[in-house]
Amino acid sequence: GGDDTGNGAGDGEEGSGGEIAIITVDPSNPYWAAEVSIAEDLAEEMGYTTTTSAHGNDPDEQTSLMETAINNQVDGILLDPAGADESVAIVEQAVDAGIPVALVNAEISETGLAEVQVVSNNAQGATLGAEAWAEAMEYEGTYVELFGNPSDNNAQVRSDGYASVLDQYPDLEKVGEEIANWDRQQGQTAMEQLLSRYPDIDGVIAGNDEMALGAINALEEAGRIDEVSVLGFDGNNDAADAVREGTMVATVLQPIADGTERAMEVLDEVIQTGENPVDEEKVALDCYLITEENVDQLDDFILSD
Amino acid sequence: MTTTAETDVAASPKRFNINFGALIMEGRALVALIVIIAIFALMNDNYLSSGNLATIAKDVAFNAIIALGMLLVILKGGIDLSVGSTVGLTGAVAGNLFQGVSLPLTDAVMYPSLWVIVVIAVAVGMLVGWINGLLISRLNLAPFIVTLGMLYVGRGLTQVLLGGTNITNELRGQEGLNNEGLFAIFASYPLGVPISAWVMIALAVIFSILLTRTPFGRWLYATGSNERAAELSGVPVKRVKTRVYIFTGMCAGMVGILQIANIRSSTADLGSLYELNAIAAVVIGGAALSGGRGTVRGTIIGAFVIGFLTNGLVIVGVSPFWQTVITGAVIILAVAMDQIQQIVQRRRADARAVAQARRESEKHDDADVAEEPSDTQKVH
Amino acid sequence: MTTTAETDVAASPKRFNINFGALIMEGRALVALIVIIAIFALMNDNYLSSGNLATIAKDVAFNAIIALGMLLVILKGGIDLSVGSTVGLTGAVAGNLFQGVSLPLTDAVMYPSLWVIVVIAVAVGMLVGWINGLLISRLNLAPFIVTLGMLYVGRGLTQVLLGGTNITNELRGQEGLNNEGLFAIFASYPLGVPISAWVMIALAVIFSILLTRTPFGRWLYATGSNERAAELSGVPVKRVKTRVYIFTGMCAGMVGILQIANIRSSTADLGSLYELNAIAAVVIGGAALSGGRGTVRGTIIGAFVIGFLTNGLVIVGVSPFWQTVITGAVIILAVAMDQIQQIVQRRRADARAVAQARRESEKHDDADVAEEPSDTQKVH
Amino acid sequence: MVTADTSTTSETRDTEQAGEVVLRGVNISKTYGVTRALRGVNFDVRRGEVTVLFGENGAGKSTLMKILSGVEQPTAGHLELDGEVIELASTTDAVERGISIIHQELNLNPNLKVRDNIFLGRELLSVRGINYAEQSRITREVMERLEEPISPDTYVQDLRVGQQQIVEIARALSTDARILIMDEPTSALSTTEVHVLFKIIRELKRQNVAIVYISHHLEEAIEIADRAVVFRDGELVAKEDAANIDLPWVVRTMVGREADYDFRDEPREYGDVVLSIQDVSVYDSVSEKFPVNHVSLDVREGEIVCLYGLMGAGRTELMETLAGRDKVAGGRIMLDGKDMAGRSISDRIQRGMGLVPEDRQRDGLIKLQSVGKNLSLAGLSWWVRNGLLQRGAENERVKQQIADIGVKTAGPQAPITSLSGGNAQKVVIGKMLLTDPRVLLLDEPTRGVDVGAKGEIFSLIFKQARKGLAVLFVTSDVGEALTASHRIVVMSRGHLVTEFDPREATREDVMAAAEDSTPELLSAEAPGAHATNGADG
Ligand SMILES: Nc1ncnc2c1ncn2[C@@H]1O[C@H](COP(=O)(O)OP(=O)(O)OP(=O)(O)O)[C@@H](O)[C@H]1O
Ligand SMILES: Nc1ncnc2c1ncn2[C@@H]1O[C@H](COP(=O)(O)OP(=O)(O)OP(=O)(O)O)[C@@H](O)[C@H]1O
Ligand SMILES: [Mg+2]
Ligand SMILES: [Mg+2]
Repeated sequence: GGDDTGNGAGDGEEGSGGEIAIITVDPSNPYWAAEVSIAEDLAEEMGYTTTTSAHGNDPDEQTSLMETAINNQVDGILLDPAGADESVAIVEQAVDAGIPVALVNAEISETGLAEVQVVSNNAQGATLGAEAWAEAMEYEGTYVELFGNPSDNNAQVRSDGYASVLDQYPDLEKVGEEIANWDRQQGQTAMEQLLSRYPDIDGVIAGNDEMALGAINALEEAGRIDEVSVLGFDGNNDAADAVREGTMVATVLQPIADGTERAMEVLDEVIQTGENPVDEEKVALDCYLITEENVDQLDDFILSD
Repeated sequence: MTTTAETDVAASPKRFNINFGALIMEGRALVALIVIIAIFALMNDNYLSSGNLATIAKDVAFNAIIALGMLLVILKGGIDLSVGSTVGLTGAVAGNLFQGVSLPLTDAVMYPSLWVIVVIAVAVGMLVGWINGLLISRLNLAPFIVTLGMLYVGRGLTQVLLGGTNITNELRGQEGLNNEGLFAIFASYPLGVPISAWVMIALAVIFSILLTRTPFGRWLYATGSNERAAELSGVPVKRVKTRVYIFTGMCAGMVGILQIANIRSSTADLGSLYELNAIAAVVIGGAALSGGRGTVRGTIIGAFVIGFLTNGLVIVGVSPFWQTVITGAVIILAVAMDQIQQIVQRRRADARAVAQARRESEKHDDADVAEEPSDTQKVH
Repeated sequence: MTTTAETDVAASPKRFNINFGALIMEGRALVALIVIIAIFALMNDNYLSSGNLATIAKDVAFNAIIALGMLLVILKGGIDLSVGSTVGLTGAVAGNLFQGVSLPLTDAVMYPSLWVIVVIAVAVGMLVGWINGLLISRLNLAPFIVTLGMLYVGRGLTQVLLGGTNITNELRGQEGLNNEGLFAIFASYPLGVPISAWVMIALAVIFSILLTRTPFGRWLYATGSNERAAELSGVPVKRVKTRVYIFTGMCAGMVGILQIANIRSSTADLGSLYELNAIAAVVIGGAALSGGRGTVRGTIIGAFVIGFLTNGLVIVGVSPFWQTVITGAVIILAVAMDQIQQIVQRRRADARAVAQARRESEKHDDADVAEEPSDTQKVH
Repeated sequence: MVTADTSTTSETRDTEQAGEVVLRGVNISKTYGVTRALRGVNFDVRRGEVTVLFGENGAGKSTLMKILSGVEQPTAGHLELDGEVIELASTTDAVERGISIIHQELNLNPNLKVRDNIFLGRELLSVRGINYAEQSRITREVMERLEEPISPDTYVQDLRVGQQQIVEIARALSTDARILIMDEPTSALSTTEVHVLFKIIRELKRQNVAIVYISHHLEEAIEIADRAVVFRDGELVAKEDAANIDLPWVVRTMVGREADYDFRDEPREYGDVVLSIQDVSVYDSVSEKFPVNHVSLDVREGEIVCLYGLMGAGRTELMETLAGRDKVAGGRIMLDGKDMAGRSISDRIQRGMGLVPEDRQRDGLIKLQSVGKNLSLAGLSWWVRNGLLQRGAENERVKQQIADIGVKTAGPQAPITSLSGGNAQKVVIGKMLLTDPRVLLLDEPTRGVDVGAKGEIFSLIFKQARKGLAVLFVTSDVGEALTASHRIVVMSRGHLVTEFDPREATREDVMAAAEDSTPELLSAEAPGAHATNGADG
């Protein structure tokens, strides 16, 4: 492994460093697309070449992609892991091979392996969103939840985060839940069906923006958008528009841009100097609540001050 | 076995001009549909509300339009796994056109008008179908594997075209560019019925005519049932084979447009797994995957079975996990039903025949005591 | 058409005891494999490093094990879309067993030992296969639709079993419960080769013997090419048909165990879309989807084509979107290759024949001026 | 798992009495849905004798044989073997009791080798799995007996139809059966091969094997018969000793009335040349041979030309090339003076040249469709107005056609599968007639068709010829060639060897012309024989 770092250190100055493997979840989704493009741009600035691949939250695929990167003797890996427990072994394998790994967006359940774990605090974000949404609901009424892909643990984390807040308000009653797999169209279909079942529903909480936007479409079509409060998560551009228009009460911005930058900086430092600049491996970046007030400052997952 | 079954039934009522075999096959789907509706209507009052029916109609329509295209392919004895990704691809193409096309060599950006976009999107669907068709009919490749490959190619191109972002706002069009009105037209509810349902009805009528009243229809059934015989009868088999994939691609293109209007966005995942639902609808509707048998009516009923089922499971509040299980079980059950029924019927018919034969042979025996043995032995 | 192709080649060299037809079909896959390896090896030095080969071996092994099961089904002329969800289901069952089973009526929780868990998981896979097989062989249902239904049922049950959470830590087992060692055994690298590759090799040998040296193998090939003929020859066709699905289920069960050891977790998505890769491997390896043709060797090569391709695309840094496109295109290309080659060959042979015929008939004409016409027309 | 232990079994047989009833069907009835294929049939099979079954298509012959061989179970009645009541649940059951059958339809697995086909379902085992060596040895033995040098390692798909039928026969022989059922075993065999088969049958008789034989080649069947049994509409209507029967008796009893089996059309003035085949060669890239080699032939309006030859002479290739399925390697095909080169099958049909294919099951019938839709398929363009089919007009025409050509069916809506072989064949011919052809190509139009239907088919052809249709038909039946044509052209090994006027030629002349130049058939066993020939010449 020492030889990799050596390489990197030598070439780094001239801006023609080694290679960084970016392994993300699903770059066809705006959220991860942002993660990838930020990482790629930054890497280029730092003088690295990159290879990008996506595991689609499939730990099996992740294992094979990570192994391929290891075999390819890349100088560093930026990983958005597929599952906290599932990813430990493969990160360990990379580290054993002498390749520094920086984690972004999600964590793994062990420390001491990755150089840094920059995570957006999903649970905290969920509580933020839930608070704002509950307020818009005036702490009463019935609501339904759209749940993400069940094999992605963020789906559960966010759902739990919502529940931890909403359970405190006895007048808020959750009447239904459907899985919509993070997908806008599935969110819309599910919402249409839920609307048939609960025509008088007052609110919708969704595990991400795409599902929320689907639900908004369904509500608009049913002519109920003005009476129903919708909560999203992610802070993508379409969601920002919806917040601006008032169809979405709030969304939660995961600081993916910040997080990716932080992770890349650490990775670069480690590659160049062999020194890890951070004291605390786990860096939890808090999420931001996006409402009508601050939505205009949001662009491409970056919230300007 | 199924073939024989249809034959038998079709054989008996010779005076009528209706294909009873087909009717029975669809009958099975119809029974399934009625049972499903009855169960869910009893369990939840909102199930048959006009609002929910419109919801069902819309969902059914998307599936049914794809399924109608799939029907043609299946009638030919093929299969098209690429329709879902073609839906995504046409949606992405349309989305890109709304964003405007940068003309090469100049800085100008061209904005095609709404109808041009629609036509191009549908044409892209047909192009994909045409490529499938050529590979299958000219190179004699297995439809399953060609369209499986095309599934990946289409999905990948969709992702390339969208480049990780959804196209949403641009779909609204801009004043003066003649590209407004996507939602107003393709997500409208003329007479309270979703536009996709109208498209479905129109396509069902057209495809019905195509299948029953044109030479192409006859050629298609003939090709699906016996390609060699069809060819020697002067059926342009290769053209028929290519054309069905173009039709399927066209249907996928239409759904692509309707879906981006419906969800108001062009996303990379659009249409994934549509192929499976469409195939299920066609087969539940009585078509044979081996080709040559199937009807438009059956396919529409099949799509309604799936639509009413998935909606009903949500409405009565079955847990999402169990929804998947039940959907799978119903697909198998709907297809198994008529087999079980046939087996029972055959058993019963056999029993009757045995009884009759026994009765006769008793008579025979009585009569033959004197005659038969002499006949048998006289040669010795 | 493909059949004829094999025929020709197999026909000529009768003196040798090798199936040249099969070899050519596999040859095509082999060529594809070599081309792929050469291209990527040139582009990236690490591609053929021993570490990367081990990675490829492991990925190929998972796909190949499933594909070997799929091969049997395809040889029979069927298809199994449910293998992927069976992988997920067996993984989930194993995961649940690691968590312990609450005995009914008591508060006690039972922890099965590791090997019991493995056996149960594989048995569950075989059970799913058995149900598929019964539905297909006894009720004469189309394999496509039965296994499509089972795909949903299996995936749904997996989600029910996991209840939205992944099972991870429990897989390590606990001291004293005899259920430790999953990772140590099923994710090990005996002799530097991943255990899954050993399983693949073992299965390949066993299936090779099964197919070439046992009556079951003959029966399977016979059933796949002409079921009626096989039945009339006394082949227990229904039993053969049921059994192939059990084998496929068994393979899926093994991969279920190997995969949860590999990713150290039992997740709800495990194994999704495995069926498509497995089918692609089998077909690239020269098997006919219509049944009766295919070999173990070809299937393994097919799996390697896919494995080397997907790995290579990642290692040379092709963008994920284009990876999908290229994978699809290669699947089509790999299958189209020998068709194109055949067409070219046939064209060339035909051209030669035309030339020869023309030459001859010119000679003929000269010689025949006196003789031939009289012969032809004398009766008039 | 049957071991081939010939010696012991034949010894025991010697103690058995020839002429004894060994297998008996008592009161057998069989019903398929609404069809009653057999009604209370009593049937005996005797040791050391050949029992021949006669009957029209659909009379129930094959059904009875299937019951005797365990393929089907009777709806009522039972079987007695050596006086003991038995039940045959499967073909394996039957084979274990010494009953073997050669099926009417070929039942082989093309993707398996000859030896694997012969031992399918009863593989010989050794400790190392299937004992291929032993299987090959026995296969070679049987093939020697059949005087057919087919290697055990050949894939069945590489054999021509006749050879495949030999494999079927070999399979039945290799089971060493006490009762051997042959349902149309010779439909694809050459005269020489039939003679070999008859020699074997006589040998088997001496070994006390009981044989049941079915064939629509009545003369052939009468030749080999010891006893004759006639079926009509599922009933056994007559039993006779072979000594007491002749052709007229068989026909009369089969058809139930005095039937005309001597169909003759008088020669007359023919019109212009409709079809002109000029020096046509066809290349088969698979075998790298010319199955059709420099063939020239004219057919005139109103003329019926018979293309006679042995199996594998290249007649089917020629016909399919004329129809447009295969490409010509050299020469021209002219229809009404226009070159057909590059024209598709449907083009040629439009211009008046259609083929009635040899294998009607595989190439003729659309099994999932009705009689009416089968009839109208080739001529659909007649009823198209504004792109739509005029179904009323179509239906009228189809009904009329059914009446004109005398198809016995419940109507246009009846499924095609409900028709007997002869009637199905008439539908295939009627389909082509509905395209209003100038020349009709018929490849073995009467194969597997019973005497009655044969007569009807030929009178249909004569009627059309009188109206000016040119006809080119293929047959392997000399009798048919001599009676039903105006001119006989003999084809052998891809060449047209000679022509005859049917009024002057004798059976022997015609057969000799076909066989003479065919010392060995164009089989896969003689690779390159023809290619070399071509290159030299
Ligand atoms: N599997 C089946 N299902 C329905 N009907 C059948 C089946 N097999 C035979 N039949 C019918 O039973 C009758 C007797 O058929 P069978 O095959 O025994 O006739 P055959 O005497 O052998 O005629 P051929 O000379 O044409 O071979 C026919 O009407 C036929 O259509
Ligand atoms: N598809 C094929 N593949 C290989 N060889 C073929 C094929 N078709 C025909 N042949 C060969 O071409 C030659 C001519 O066959 P063809 O079928 O034309 O003869 P035929 O006189 O019509 O005889 P039959 O009555 O058996 O059909 C034979 O040697 C045959 O084996
Ligand atoms: Mg018969
Ligand atoms: Mg022929």
